Amino acid sequence: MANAFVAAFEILSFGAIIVLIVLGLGIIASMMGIFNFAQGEFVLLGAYITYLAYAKGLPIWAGMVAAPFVVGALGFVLEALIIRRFYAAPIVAMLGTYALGLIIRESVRGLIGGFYLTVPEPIGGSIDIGAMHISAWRFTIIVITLLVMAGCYLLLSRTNFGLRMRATLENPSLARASGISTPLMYGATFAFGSALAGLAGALIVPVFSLYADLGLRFLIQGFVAVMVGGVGSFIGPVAGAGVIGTLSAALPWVMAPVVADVLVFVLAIVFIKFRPQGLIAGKGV
Amino acid sequence: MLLEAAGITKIFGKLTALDGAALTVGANEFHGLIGPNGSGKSTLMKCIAGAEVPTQGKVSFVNTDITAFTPTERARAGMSLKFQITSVLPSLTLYDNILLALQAQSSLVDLVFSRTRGALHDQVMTMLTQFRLANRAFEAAAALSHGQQQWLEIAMALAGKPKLLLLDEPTGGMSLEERRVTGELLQPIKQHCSLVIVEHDLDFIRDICDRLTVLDQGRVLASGTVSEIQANKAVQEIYLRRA
Amino acid sequence: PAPWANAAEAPIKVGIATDLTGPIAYAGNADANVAKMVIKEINAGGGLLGRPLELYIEDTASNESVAVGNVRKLIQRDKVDMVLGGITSSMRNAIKDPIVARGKTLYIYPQLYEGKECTPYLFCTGPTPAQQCDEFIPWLIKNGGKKFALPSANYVWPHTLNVYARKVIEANGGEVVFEEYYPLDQVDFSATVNRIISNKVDVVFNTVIPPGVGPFFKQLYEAGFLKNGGRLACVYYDENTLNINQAAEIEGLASCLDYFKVLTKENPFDAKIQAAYEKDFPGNFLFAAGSAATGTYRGLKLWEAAVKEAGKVDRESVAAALDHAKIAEGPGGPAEMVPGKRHCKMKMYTAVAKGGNYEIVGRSNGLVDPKEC
Amino acid sequence: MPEFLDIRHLDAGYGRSQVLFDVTLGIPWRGGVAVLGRNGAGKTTLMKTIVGELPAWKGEVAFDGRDISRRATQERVRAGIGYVPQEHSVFARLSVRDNLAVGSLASKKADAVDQVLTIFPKLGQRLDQPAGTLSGGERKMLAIGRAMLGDPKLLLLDEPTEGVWIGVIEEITERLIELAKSIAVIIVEQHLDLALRVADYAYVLDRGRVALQGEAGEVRGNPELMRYLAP
Amino acid sequence: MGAVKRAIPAEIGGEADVVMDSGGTARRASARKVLPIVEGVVLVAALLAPLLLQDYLTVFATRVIILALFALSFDLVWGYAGIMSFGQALFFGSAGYGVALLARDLDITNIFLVLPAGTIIGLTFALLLGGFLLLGRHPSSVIFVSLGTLTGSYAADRLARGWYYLGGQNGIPSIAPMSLGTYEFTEGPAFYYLVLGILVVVYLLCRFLVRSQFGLALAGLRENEQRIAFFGYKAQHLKAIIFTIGGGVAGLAGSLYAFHEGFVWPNMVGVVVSTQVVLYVLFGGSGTLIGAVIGAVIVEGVSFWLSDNYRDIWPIILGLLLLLVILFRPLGLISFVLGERERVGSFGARAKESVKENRDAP
Ligand SMILES: Nc1ncnc2c1ncn2[C@@H]1O[C@H](COP(=O)(O)OP(=O)(O)OP(=O)(O)O)[C@@H](O)[C@H]1O
Ligand SMILES: Nc1ncnc2c1ncn2[C@@H]1O[C@H](COP(=O)(O)OP(=O)(O)OP(=O)(O)O)[C@@H](O)[C@H]1O
Ligand SMILES: [Mg+2]
Ligand SMILES: [Mg+2]
Repeated sequence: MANAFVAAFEILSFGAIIVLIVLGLGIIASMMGIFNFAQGEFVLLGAYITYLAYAKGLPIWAGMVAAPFVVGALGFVLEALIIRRFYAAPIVAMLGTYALGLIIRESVRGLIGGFYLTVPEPIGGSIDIGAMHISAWRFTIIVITLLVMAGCYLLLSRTNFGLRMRATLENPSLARASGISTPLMYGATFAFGSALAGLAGALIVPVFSLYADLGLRFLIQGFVAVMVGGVGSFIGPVAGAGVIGTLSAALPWVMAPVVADVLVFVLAIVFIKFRPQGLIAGKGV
Repeated sequence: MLLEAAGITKIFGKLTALDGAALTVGANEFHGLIGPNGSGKSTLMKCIAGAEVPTQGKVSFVNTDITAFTPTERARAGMSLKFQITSVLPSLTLYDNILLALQAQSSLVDLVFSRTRGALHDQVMTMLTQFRLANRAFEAAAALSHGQQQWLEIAMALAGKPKLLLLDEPTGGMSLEERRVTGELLQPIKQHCSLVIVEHDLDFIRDICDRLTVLDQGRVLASGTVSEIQANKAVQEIYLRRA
Repeated sequence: PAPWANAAEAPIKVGIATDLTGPIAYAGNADANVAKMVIKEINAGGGLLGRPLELYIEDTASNESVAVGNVRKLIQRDKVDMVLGGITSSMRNAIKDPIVARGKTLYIYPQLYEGKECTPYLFCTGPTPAQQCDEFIPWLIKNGGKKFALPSANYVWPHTLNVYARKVIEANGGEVVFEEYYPLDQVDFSATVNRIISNKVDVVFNTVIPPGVGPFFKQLYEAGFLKNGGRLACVYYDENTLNINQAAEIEGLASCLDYFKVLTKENPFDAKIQAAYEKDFPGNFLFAAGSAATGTYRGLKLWEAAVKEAGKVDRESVAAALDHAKIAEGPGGPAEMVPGKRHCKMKMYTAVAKGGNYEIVGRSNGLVDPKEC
Repeated sequence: MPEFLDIRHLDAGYGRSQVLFDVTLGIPWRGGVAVLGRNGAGKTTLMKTIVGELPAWKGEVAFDGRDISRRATQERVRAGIGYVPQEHSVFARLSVRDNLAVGSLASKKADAVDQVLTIFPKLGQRLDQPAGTLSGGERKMLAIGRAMLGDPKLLLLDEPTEGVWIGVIEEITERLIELAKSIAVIIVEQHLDLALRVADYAYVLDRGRVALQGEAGEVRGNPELMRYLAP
Repeated sequence: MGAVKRAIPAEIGGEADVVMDSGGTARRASARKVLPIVEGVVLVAALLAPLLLQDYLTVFATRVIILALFALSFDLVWGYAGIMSFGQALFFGSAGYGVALLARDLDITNIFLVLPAGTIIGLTFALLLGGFLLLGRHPSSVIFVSLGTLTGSYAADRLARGWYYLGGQNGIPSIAPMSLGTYEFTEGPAFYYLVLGILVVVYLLCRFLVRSQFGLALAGLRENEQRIAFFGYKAQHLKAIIFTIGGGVAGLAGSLYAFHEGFVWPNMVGVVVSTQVVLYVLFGGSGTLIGAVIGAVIVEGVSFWLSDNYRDIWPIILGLLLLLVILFRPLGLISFVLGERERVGSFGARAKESVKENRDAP
C-alpha cells in the first residue's frame, strides 16, 4: 500500500516534469507550427540562470523567478530577428532552430566548462509520512505545474489575449483584417512559450543538475508528446506529455528499463499511426 | 445505372449531416444537386468520391460496390471530383497541374520510362486553351485569381476522362456570362460522361441538367426531371422559406 | 632558445586525440592540458634523445566519425610518432584501427576502462576492473554490508566491470541483490530506488554515469538510503564528479582510483605535479583520475622512459621498450608496465566523500596487477 | 470635400507582376459602391490593396482624409475598415463563437452573437463547431457576420454571396441596403442585380484598369457592360 | 488551339525547353542552363581532387563523397517527395552493421557481394519502416513521418548500444577491407575513384528518375498528397517506393562507409547522423540533387577546417554559419547560382504559405 503510494507519487512527479517542459514546446510547436529545436536550450538557459543566481550567492528562488522573464525576453528578441522568417517554411524552421540551439548549447557548455553542476532546491529534503519519504521539491513541482497549466489554459481560453493569439496563429492575414496586430502576437506567443521553457528549466535544475545537454535530453520526448496529444491545440500536447511522462516513469517498474525506454516511443508511434489526430482532436483551446 | 448511392447517412458528432440520402445517375446524364446551405450537398459528393466515409449506406458505381474503395480506387474506376474549396497544386505551373491530372492513371513503368510529356503536350494545351488559360500555362497556379482557379480545377477534373464527373459549385465567383461559357464547355462531355453538379444558380442548373435532386437537412426532398422538380410543392416551399 | 644538444635533428612528434568539444570535453581538455604540461617539462629538461618534442592535438569531439577524420590528420599529415588519447571505449575502438593497423603507429590509451583490450602496439595506462575491485570490494563489504545492488548504464564498461565485481563480491561472502541496466540518458530512477530500498540493500555499487547519476543519487538520498546506513560506491568518482550532487546527497560515497587530490598532503611528488598543473591551467579543468588525466601523465612518462631506453623512436623499438617500462614517480606513486600484457601496474587508493571532499581510507600494498591479457 | 476613401492613380500587384494600373476611385461617406469585372480583372487585388494586405506600388490611398497607404492592415482595420476576403474568410480551427468574438474584439459588443444570429439563424446550431467544418455557404455567412461586428465605417465585401442559397442572398441584400444607409460599402459581386441594388455607384475593372464607371442604373444600361463581364 | 504550337519536341520531364511562338503567349523562361554547368564543374573538381590533394585529404575526400551519396538518398525522399525522413541513418547504419557482420563472421568482403548486400539491407529496412509509416488508411503527415523515422532511428541506436552481438556501445572495430579477388580496397585514390564512380552512376539514375513523369507525380504529391490521390495516383505507393529507393541508396553509402572507416558504431544508426544528413541537404539546397552533394562537401569541409583552426569553439561557429545560411539562403547555397524555377526542375517550387491555408480544404 505504502509502496503503491510512493510509486504513484514518483510516476506522477516525473509526468509533471515532462508536462512542465512540454508546456512551452506545445504552445510553439502545436499552436505556432514551429517545431522549435532550440526549445531544449531555452530550458537549459532557464536552468543556467538559476545556477548563476546560486553561484553569485543570491537566493535560488530569485533565480527561479528571473529565469522565465529573461528567457521570455530572449525569446521575444529571437522571434523578431530570426524565427519570424520561418513561419512559411516549417521544415527550414526545424533546421534554423536546430542551429540556434546548437549555438546556445555550445556556448553554455563553454560557460559551465562542460561539467555537471549541482543546484540545491529552495525547498529541500523530504516530506516524511510514516516510513515513506517523498521529495519535497518534486511535490512542489507537481503543484507549480498544475498551477501553471491551469493558468495557461485560462489565459488562452478565457482572455481576449488568448483569443487574439489563437486567431493570429490560425489565419494571420484574416487576423490582421480583424484588427489584430499579428507581429506583436507572434512575438508574444513565442516569448510566452520560451518563458515557460525557462521556468521549466529553473524548476528542474535542482532535480537533474545543470549540464549542457539538459534540455536536449527531453526534446524528442517532447515532440513525441506533442504528436500523441494532437497538434493544433494547447491542451493536446499537455495531455500527450502527461501520458508520455507517466508511461516512461511507470514502465521501468514492471520491465527492464532498457526495453521500457524504447517501448514508450514505439507505443507512441503506433498510437499516432492509428489515431493521427492525437488524443485530443482539434477541439477547444 | 452508372452511380447508385443509397441510404447514405453521415453523422458528425451530434450533427446528422446526411440522413439516408440517395442519388442515382444514369449514363450520359447531367444531374443537378441543389438545396439550401448546409443541407449536405458537399458531404454527399464527398461520400461518393471517397473524401468522407459515410456512417451508413452504400455506393455502387458501374455495378460494383465501391463503398469500401479508397479515393484513388474510385478515381481509377472513373470518378473525378472538383471540391467546393478550390485545391489546385499552388506552386506547380498550370501546365504541370493539367499534365498531372492527365496521366493520373498511367502505370509506374509508364511514369518512369515513357515520354508521355511529349505525347500529351497537345492535349494539355488544348485543355488550357479551352479554359482560356493557355497564355498563363507556365505560371504557378497560385498566381491565378479565384475564378481562374475554379476553371483550372474543372479542367483538371475533366482531364482524367472520367465516366462520372462530380462538380461542387464550379461556377462560384463567376459572372453570368462566365457561367454560360462554362455551361457550354460542359455540354460536349455528355457524349462520354455523366455529371453531378452542385449549384445555387437555378437558371444555370435548369439549362444544363436533365434531372435534379433536392436535398434539405440531409434528406432527399425530391428527385426527378427538371420540370417535375419545378412543379413540386415541397421544393417551392423551401425556396420561399428562409434558410 | 632551448639548449638542444642535437638541435639539427627534427622534433619527435607526439599526437594527442581527445574530446575537446562535446559532452566530456572537460575530461578531454584536462588531458590535453596534462600533455602540454608534460611535453613542456620534457622539453625544458633538454628534450628526448636530444630532440625536442612537438605536440599535435586533435579533437575527437565525442563523435567517432569526426574523430577518425582528425586522427588521420595526425597520422597521415602530421606523421606523429605516437598517439595518446581517446576517452570512451567506443572512441578507442574507432581510432585504434586508423592508428595501429592502418597507420602503423603506437597508441596509448589513458582511461580507466573495462579491460580486454589486447591489440599489439596499443598500451593502456589507466586502471582495469581488477585494480579497481580487488581491494575495494572487500573494504566495501567490511564498511558497508553484504547486500550489493549493481545499477548500471547500459554499455560495455558496466557490463564487463560488473562481471568482475560480482565475482569478487561473491568470493568475499557478499551477495548481489540485483544488477540492472538503464539507457545512458535515463534520468528518472524511481523504480530502481524503490527496489533498492525495499530489498534493504547495503551497498549500491554504481556504474550509472552522468547525466543519470545525479538524479539517481538524489532520489536515493531522498528515499532515505543514506539515512538508513546505506553505502554508495562508484569507481569512476573523482573530484569532477563530486559537484554533480549536493555534498549531503553523496556523503560517505566510496571510490577507488589511482589518484585523489588529497594525496598531495602526504605525497610530495603528487603535490609537485598538482601545483605545476594548477599554475599552468588555473581554469575549470581539474587534474583528476576519473577523466584520464593521471593516465595521460603516466602514459607519456612511460613512453618517455621507453624512448630513452630504445634510443630511437620507431614503433618496433619503442613498443619493445615500453613493454617493460617503469617510472619511479607518477601520480599516486610509481608505475610499471606488466611485460607482455601492455597494461600498467599502479598503486590504488580507496577514498570516501566527506562534506564534499575525499578522505583516503585505504591504500594498496605496493603496485596492483591489472590482470589483463 | 474629399471622398471618404480616395484612391488615386494606384498601381499594385504581386511580386513583379503588376495587376492594377492607374486606378482612381472615390467612395463616399455612406452608400454602396460596386466593383465589377470578369475573372482575373483585379477586383480582389484592389480590395487587398485597400485593406493593406498588398502594398501600393504607386499612387495614394486616403481614408477619412488621411493617407493610409503606408499603414499596416491592422491599423487600417482599427481606423474603421472592415473586410470580408474572398477566400479563407474564417478562422478554420476556432469555433464559430470564437470567430464572432474575434470580430467584436474592437467594438466590445456584449450581444455580438445574438446580433449575428438574428441575421443568420442557421449559424445558431453551429456555434461550438470549428468554423473549418462549416458548409461553404455557412462560412460566408459567418465571415459577413464577423466583419459587421467590428462596426466598420467602410465595409469591403469580396463576393459575399458566392455559394450562398438564394433565400439567404435576399436577406443579405436587404441588410446591406440597410447598412449602406449609414456607412460606406464596397461590394464585389457577380450577382449583377444584387450588386446594383446595394450600390448607388459602380466601377467596372478590365485587366486592372477602370474601364467603366457611373451611377448604378447607368452602368447597368450600358451596352459595353456585358462585354467587360464576358470571359 | 491555333497559334499555339510546339517549337521543340518536349522531352521526358521537360528536359528541353518548351517555347511558344509569339502568337501563343506561353513561353518557358530559358530553363536549365546553369544546372548542367554546376554539375560539370563539380564532377571535374571531383575527378581532379586526388591529383591535387595530399594523401590524407584524399582519404578525407573519399569519406565526404560517401556522405554525399548518403545525402543524395535523403534529398531524394525529402527534396522530391517531401517525405521528411529524420531517420535516414537507420538505413545507412544498419547496412554498415550488416556488411561489418558479413566481414567479421563470414569473412565475406567481396565487393560484388557486400555492396549489393548493403543496398538490400537498406532497401528492406526502408520498405518495412516506410510501409508502416506511409501506407494505410490515414494519409501520414510530414511531421508524423519525421517523428516516426526519428523514433525508428532512435530505437535502432538504443538497440545497437545494448546488443552484445553487435559490439554494444563499442561497435564493431577493425573490419577487414573490401576486396575484389585478391585486391584489397584500402583507403586512398583507388577507393576514392571507386566511390566517385558509384556516386556518379547513382546520381545519374536519380536524375533520370526525378526528371521523369514519376518526378512530376512526386512534385504533386509534395504539394498536396490528398489532391493527387483524388486524381487516381496511388500516392502512398509512390511515396513508399521513393522512400525505399532512398533507403537502398543510403544502404549502399553505409556499406561503403563501414569499409572505408573500418569501424561501425551505434551513432551510425542514430539521431546524430540522421540530423547530419538533413543538414547537408538543407545547407546545399534540397530539391536539386547536386545541392545535396555540394552541401555534404561544404559542411564536412568546413567542419574539418574549423576543427583544425578554432579547436574549442568550432561547434558554435558551425552553428552560426548554418543559421546564417538558413536565414539568408533558406533554399540552400545552391540558390546562389540557381534560379527558383530551375531548382526543382519544371515542377515548381515548394508550397509556401499554402501549407497553412490549405488546412481547411478537404
Ligand atoms: N467535418 C464536419 N464536422 C462537423 N460538421 C460538419 C462537417 N462537415 C460538414 N458539416 C456540417 O454538415 C452540414 C452539411 O454540410 P455540407 O458542406 O454538405 O453542406 P452543403 O449542402 O454543401 O452546403 P453549402 O451549399 O453551403 O455548401 C453543414 O451544416 C456543416 O456544418
Ligand atoms: N498571388 C498572385 N501572384 C501573382 N498574380 C496573381 C496573384 N493573385 C492573383 N494574381 C493575378 O492578378 C490578376 C487579378 O487577380 P484578382 O484575384 O484580383 O482577380 P479578381 O478580379 O478578383 O478575379 P475573380 O473574379 O476570379 O476572383 C489575375 O490575373 C491573377 O492571375
Ligand atoms: Mg457545399
Ligand atoms: Mg477575386
